[in-house]
Amino acid sequence: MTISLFIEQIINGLIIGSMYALVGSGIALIYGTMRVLNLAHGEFYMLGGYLVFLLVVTCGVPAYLAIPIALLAAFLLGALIQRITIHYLLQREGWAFSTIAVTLGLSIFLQNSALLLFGENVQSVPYYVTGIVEFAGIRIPMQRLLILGVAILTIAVMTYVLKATRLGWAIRATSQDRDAAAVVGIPASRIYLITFGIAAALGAIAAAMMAPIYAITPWSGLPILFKGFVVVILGGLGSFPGAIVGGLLLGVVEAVGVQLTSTEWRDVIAFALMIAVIWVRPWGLFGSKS
Amino acid sequence: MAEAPMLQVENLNVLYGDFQILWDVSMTVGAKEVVAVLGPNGSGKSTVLKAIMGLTPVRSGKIIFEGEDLTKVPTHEMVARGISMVLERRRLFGAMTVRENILLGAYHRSVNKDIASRLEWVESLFPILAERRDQIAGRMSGGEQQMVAIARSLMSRPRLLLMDEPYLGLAPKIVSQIAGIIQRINQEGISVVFNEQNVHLSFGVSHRGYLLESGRMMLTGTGEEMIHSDVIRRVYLGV
Amino acid sequence: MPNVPSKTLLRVDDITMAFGGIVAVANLSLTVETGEILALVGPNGAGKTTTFHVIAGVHKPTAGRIIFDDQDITFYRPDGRCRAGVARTFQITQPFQELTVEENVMVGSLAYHRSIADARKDARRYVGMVGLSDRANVLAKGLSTGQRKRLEMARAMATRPKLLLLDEVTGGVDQKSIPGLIELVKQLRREGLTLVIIEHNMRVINELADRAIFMNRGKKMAEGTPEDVMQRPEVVELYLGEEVLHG
Amino acid sequence: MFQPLRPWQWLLVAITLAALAVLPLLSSNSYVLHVLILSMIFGIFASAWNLVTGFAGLKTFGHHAFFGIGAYSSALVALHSGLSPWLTIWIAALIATVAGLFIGLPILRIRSMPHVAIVTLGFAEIVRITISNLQSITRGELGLWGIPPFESFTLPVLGEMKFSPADKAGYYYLILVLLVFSTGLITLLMRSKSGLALVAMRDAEDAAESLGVNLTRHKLLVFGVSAFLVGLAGAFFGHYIGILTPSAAVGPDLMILVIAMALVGGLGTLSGPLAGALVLTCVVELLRDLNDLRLLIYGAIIVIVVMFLPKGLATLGPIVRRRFTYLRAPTTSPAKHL
Amino acid sequence: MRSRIFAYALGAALGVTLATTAPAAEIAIGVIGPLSGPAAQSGISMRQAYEAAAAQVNKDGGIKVDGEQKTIKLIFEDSASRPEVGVSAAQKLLSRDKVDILVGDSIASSVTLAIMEVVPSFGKFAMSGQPVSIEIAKKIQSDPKRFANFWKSSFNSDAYAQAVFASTKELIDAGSFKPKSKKIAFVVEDTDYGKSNAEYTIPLFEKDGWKVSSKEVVALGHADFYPQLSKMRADEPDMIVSIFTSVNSGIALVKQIQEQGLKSLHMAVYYPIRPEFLAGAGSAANGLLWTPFFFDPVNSAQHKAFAAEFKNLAKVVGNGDHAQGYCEMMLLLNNLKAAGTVEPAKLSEAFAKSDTKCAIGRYVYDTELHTPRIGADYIPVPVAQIQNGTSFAIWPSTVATAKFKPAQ
Repeated sequence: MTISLFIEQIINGLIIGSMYALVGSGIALIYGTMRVLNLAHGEFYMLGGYLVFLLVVTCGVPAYLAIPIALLAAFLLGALIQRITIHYLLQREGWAFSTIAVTLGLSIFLQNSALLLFGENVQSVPYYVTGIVEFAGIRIPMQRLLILGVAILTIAVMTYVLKATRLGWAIRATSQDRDAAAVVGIPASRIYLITFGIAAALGAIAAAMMAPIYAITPWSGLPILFKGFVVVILGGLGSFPGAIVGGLLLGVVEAVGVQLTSTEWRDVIAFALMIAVIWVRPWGLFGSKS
Repeated sequence: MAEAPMLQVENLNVLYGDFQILWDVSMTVGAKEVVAVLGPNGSGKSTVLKAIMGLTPVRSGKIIFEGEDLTKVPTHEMVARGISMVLERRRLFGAMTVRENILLGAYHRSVNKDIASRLEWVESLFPILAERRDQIAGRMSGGEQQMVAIARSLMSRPRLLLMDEPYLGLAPKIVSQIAGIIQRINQEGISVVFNEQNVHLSFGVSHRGYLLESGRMMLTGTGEEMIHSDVIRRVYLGV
Repeated sequence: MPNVPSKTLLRVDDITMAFGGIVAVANLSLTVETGEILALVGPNGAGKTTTFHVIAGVHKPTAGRIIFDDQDITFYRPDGRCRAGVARTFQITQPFQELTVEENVMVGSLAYHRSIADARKDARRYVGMVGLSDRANVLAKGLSTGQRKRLEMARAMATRPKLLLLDEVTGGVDQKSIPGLIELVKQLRREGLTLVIIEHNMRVINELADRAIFMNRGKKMAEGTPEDVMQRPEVVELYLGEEVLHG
Repeated sequence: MFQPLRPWQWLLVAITLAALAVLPLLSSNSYVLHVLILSMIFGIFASAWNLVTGFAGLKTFGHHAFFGIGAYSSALVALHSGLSPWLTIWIAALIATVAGLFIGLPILRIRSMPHVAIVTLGFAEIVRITISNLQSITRGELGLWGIPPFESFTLPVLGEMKFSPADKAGYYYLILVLLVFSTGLITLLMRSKSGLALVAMRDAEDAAESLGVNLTRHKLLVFGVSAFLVGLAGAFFGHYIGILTPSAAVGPDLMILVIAMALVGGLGTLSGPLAGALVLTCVVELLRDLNDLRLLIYGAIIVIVVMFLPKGLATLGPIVRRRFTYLRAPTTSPAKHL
Repeated sequence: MRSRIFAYALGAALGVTLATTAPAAEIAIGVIGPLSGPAAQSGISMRQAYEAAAAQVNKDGGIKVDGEQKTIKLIFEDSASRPEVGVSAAQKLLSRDKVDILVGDSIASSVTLAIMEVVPSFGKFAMSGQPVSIEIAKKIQSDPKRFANFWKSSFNSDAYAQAVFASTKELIDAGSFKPKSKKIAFVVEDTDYGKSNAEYTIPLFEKDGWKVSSKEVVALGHADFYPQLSKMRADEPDMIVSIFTSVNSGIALVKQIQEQGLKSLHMAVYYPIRPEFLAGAGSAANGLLWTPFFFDPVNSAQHKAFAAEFKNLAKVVGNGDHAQGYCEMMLLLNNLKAAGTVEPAKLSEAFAKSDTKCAIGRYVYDTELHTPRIGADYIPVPVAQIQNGTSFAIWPSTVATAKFKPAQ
């Protein structure tokens, strides 16, 4: 194994990890603002993938148009789902369990709706860009660099939104102290709605970028959901920056793990890492104890 | 009274589940008045303020502000009606900077204009906050945090400011500083309702007071009237 | 308690309780004599509840020791303290919602009885003692606050404690129910129980407590009979302020 | 639940049992028995999960791990050691218990429900992938076959108990016995001092602890018992179906199915999960021709139940009962019990 | 209320069972296969092929059984590729629908193994469809009496292994493939199909002095092979064997091998048989070796004729799955005709003696394993190479339409 191949593995890990980060950050945002564990998050990813597939492959819309449309659709779907289910449950006693249960039901429902609508065929989308970048023995296709670029852009935009916009302040304020936010005039229920939509859209971005290299099937949400869970546990449940770092870390750990053992043990490594982290630092590797 | 007071609270009953906190509580606040809500702990002082702000659901009773019934108005609409609140123990957005915390006070669309002049006004009241603007709010001292919390609540230029235990947990020197700030705020034409356990401290800045015991209104009057009342000694000291 | 020789039941020895950087209780020592009712009083944030929790075993003190009935119980968990003879009630009542009143009390009885039948019989007695017999088979979620307070006392009594910690017996209770609750606490004392209470209503304290410890900012400020403590200049000042004292 | 059963309740239990016992004599149709056998396997699984989640309030999502561990352990031990399945199902249940205690320990430390949900899910995934990867032992996704069936024997009145796909009477009675055993065990546990302690712990953990309830011991106890029963159900499943694959015996689908059953029947009740298992297994079989719609309906059922019937079918119970009470005995006001 | 719901559910379950039995003039054949789930695409192809074969026979007036002319009625049940679902389906077909013959599973080996637990005790004849796992044959062999009436209609999984190994060996012997270090890498799918095929291929190569440099098992439908391929670039294996049922994985793999610039000889098992493969992989597929190339409607006149006929019958364009499925059902129906009865023992006798020619080859049975023989004279398992976007058979020589061309 040469150094350059090792570096290539790390870069590959970071690229895939950046997608885990997007999915995980959606889970983290939802948990951070409304303390809901969204088991249907994988389905946002899956539906995002199908939307892009429908637009790009079936309708022939160029990718740069298709992806924003898919994002918008995912946003609306996420917001709708929040409004008709979570919104009501949050006002009930014992909502922590009933929200988990309802998202579980939604997950199965959406999975099988996709199955009815799109069939069980494994779908994928052609590369958005072609060509390969090669330097010092490292080969990386443009498509993968594009993924990394989009991930960086998305994270930058999200960071900007959270740090520097009215909406972002409202989201951060609501997640830190719901009452204090209400007192300064932030309507929590609308923020919840928007946060759910944004989280769904983050899943859809990941799906759109992964569509050319990962399969889209009605079941493709589940493995990515599990990855998202590992990410948020690593980063500290509810922390956006934690999820980003957790995602990248998981990507690299998996890449190195495949190198050292074999692909079949990759997910075991991920879950074992997660359980170890929960055992030692339940608040996550990067979160703070409180 | 010639005209209706600014704020009228009528026969408020508040329950947490089955646990009744307030029993038929009524009070009024006039324009440009500072009113203290007194009582030992557990008497329901905080709940009165929270109920006015809509943070605690009201079982029965009415809250009328400037002639409008606010009983059913959600908390996040209160700033638009001209009421703002400083929560107990500051409740800052601890991971955000001082500046972010203060600017969030002008979040609501109805007050989200002339931000610069609002900020200038608030920072003129609290010069120290202008210096500390980029500091993370959660890492400041209690007194500084209280100033941030008050500054935040003033950004909406309220006509009525509710302050829940503004002195709680602060060193005596800081307490007198905060008392001075309450007077400054009042001088700006803002009515203030705050609660405090210590009778002396309360009347240092307030025009009038209300005394609560176990969720019931026991007494009202000016500081002078109340301090010499036996009721207050009985409520506080049991004698 | 004239015919019981005075004996120290609980000794809290120089405890400090810090949460992160915040010191809630600092170097507090106190003793509770067998058969007495001790009240913890003081303003908000004085550290009463923290002290209470340290005695009940919810928090492990950062420093100091707790000696109960000649055992060091500093590191006992709450269930261990219960078996040692410390029982408590909660400020915000914590009934077992889906259990009936009788079953709620049985949970306490089972700390003492092995068989469920014995526990039921035993529980019935305590339910009767607190005056809830007619509600024995109602789910606890159907009780009023006053009834829940009574239920918690019955539940705690059923563990046959030597020391009972009462957190706000009259909080949130309507005026009419207060005398009944006071009477109940008096009755518990007559049964030979030692009590530590936190209470905001001073009239209740005056009526119940033999002794009071006034706390402020995590420290003990005064100790004595309730009337005495509440007359101390530093206490009056804390509540009413300097001017009142002189004016 | 902690009251002694009333005569009419005993009667109901007796009638149900008698009806279940007589059924194979009336209909030898093995398909009907097959559906009922599956219902009972899931009934054990769902009520054991409910023991942990509904009664003790530990919301776990990884119990399918114990099902798979039970199924594979019993099959493998019977295959390699030559021991009779009559024995190996109990060995397997014990192995599942050990696994349950193993994962129960870290869960005790965590009070946050989402963390518990994620950890248990992750644990089950580890079990599934491991079983799938240990191909030389488990044959992975190809499926472990050749699992010995239960040996048949002859009973005095009922005749020979055969364990064959065409004559399922043996399987039927065995799982019925196991179901009665499991329900009995759960009922006894719940009606004992521990049961009271568990419900107390669920409703108000701090208060229970202050009354002398040892939380650690009780949490481990329910986790162990629950894993034991789920492992037992899994072990039976293996010998009954005759082939095990990781996705069928440890797949997340299985857990979803069981959660749906418990939710539909009503969490925190003794009969709810059994009822849910029966109803949903029958519904699934009736919906067989709908193919893809099956799981769609499942998902919708979960959503609807959580939204509108938070206590499952049991929500409907009091409504009916109240109406009857009202009709029969208008002197006692139903409102008093609210 | 609750008990009323039970009563309804139970009653309904019981009620349906009394409803249906096949009319006398029909032979009911129950078919179990994946109509939903990940393998549904192949399962649906099989269903179309079976229906086409049955339609063909019914058009010719059906089959004379026990002296009476009867038509064929197929009843399909979904297995979703899950053994326990397959068992339920078998239960239903055998006891509720009372089918005369059971075919299943049409695709999944694990479901077949599960169905085998059920069928014998019902005393019906049964046949599996495409499943190739050698475990099925082993199971038959392990209890010949119990499985006397269970027959496979597809060869054993070691057939692919044999084809992969033998064709490679032939290429080496001919000097057109020169392995440097005799290292071989496997990328296989986490299904019974992928894993068992690898399991049979590996020993053949190892016995011949090859070393397995890596064996990567990926999830069904997996499509990101960068970590695996980077690893292989370090190992530099002479040959890569990939085994997937998911075309998507296959397309992704050949594209990414091209991106990574791997020069190893690449042998694919199964997935290029699907028509979508070439469309998806495009030029990246050039030079790829693959097996089993059963169906070649471009270069084989016989297959061209079958394709036309099938199009006519099923109204869909035939592919390799269709060809196999059609041949399997025809085999069953021919043997039924020969036996003249649905009685299992007689049918088994007919199977043992069968010698039927069909589009994909000649069916002659290994009577011990209940498995069709493979080889040039029976069913060939041809290896093809994709040259300029078209598959050409290159092995065995009896069916070859082109010669191997080394990659440039």
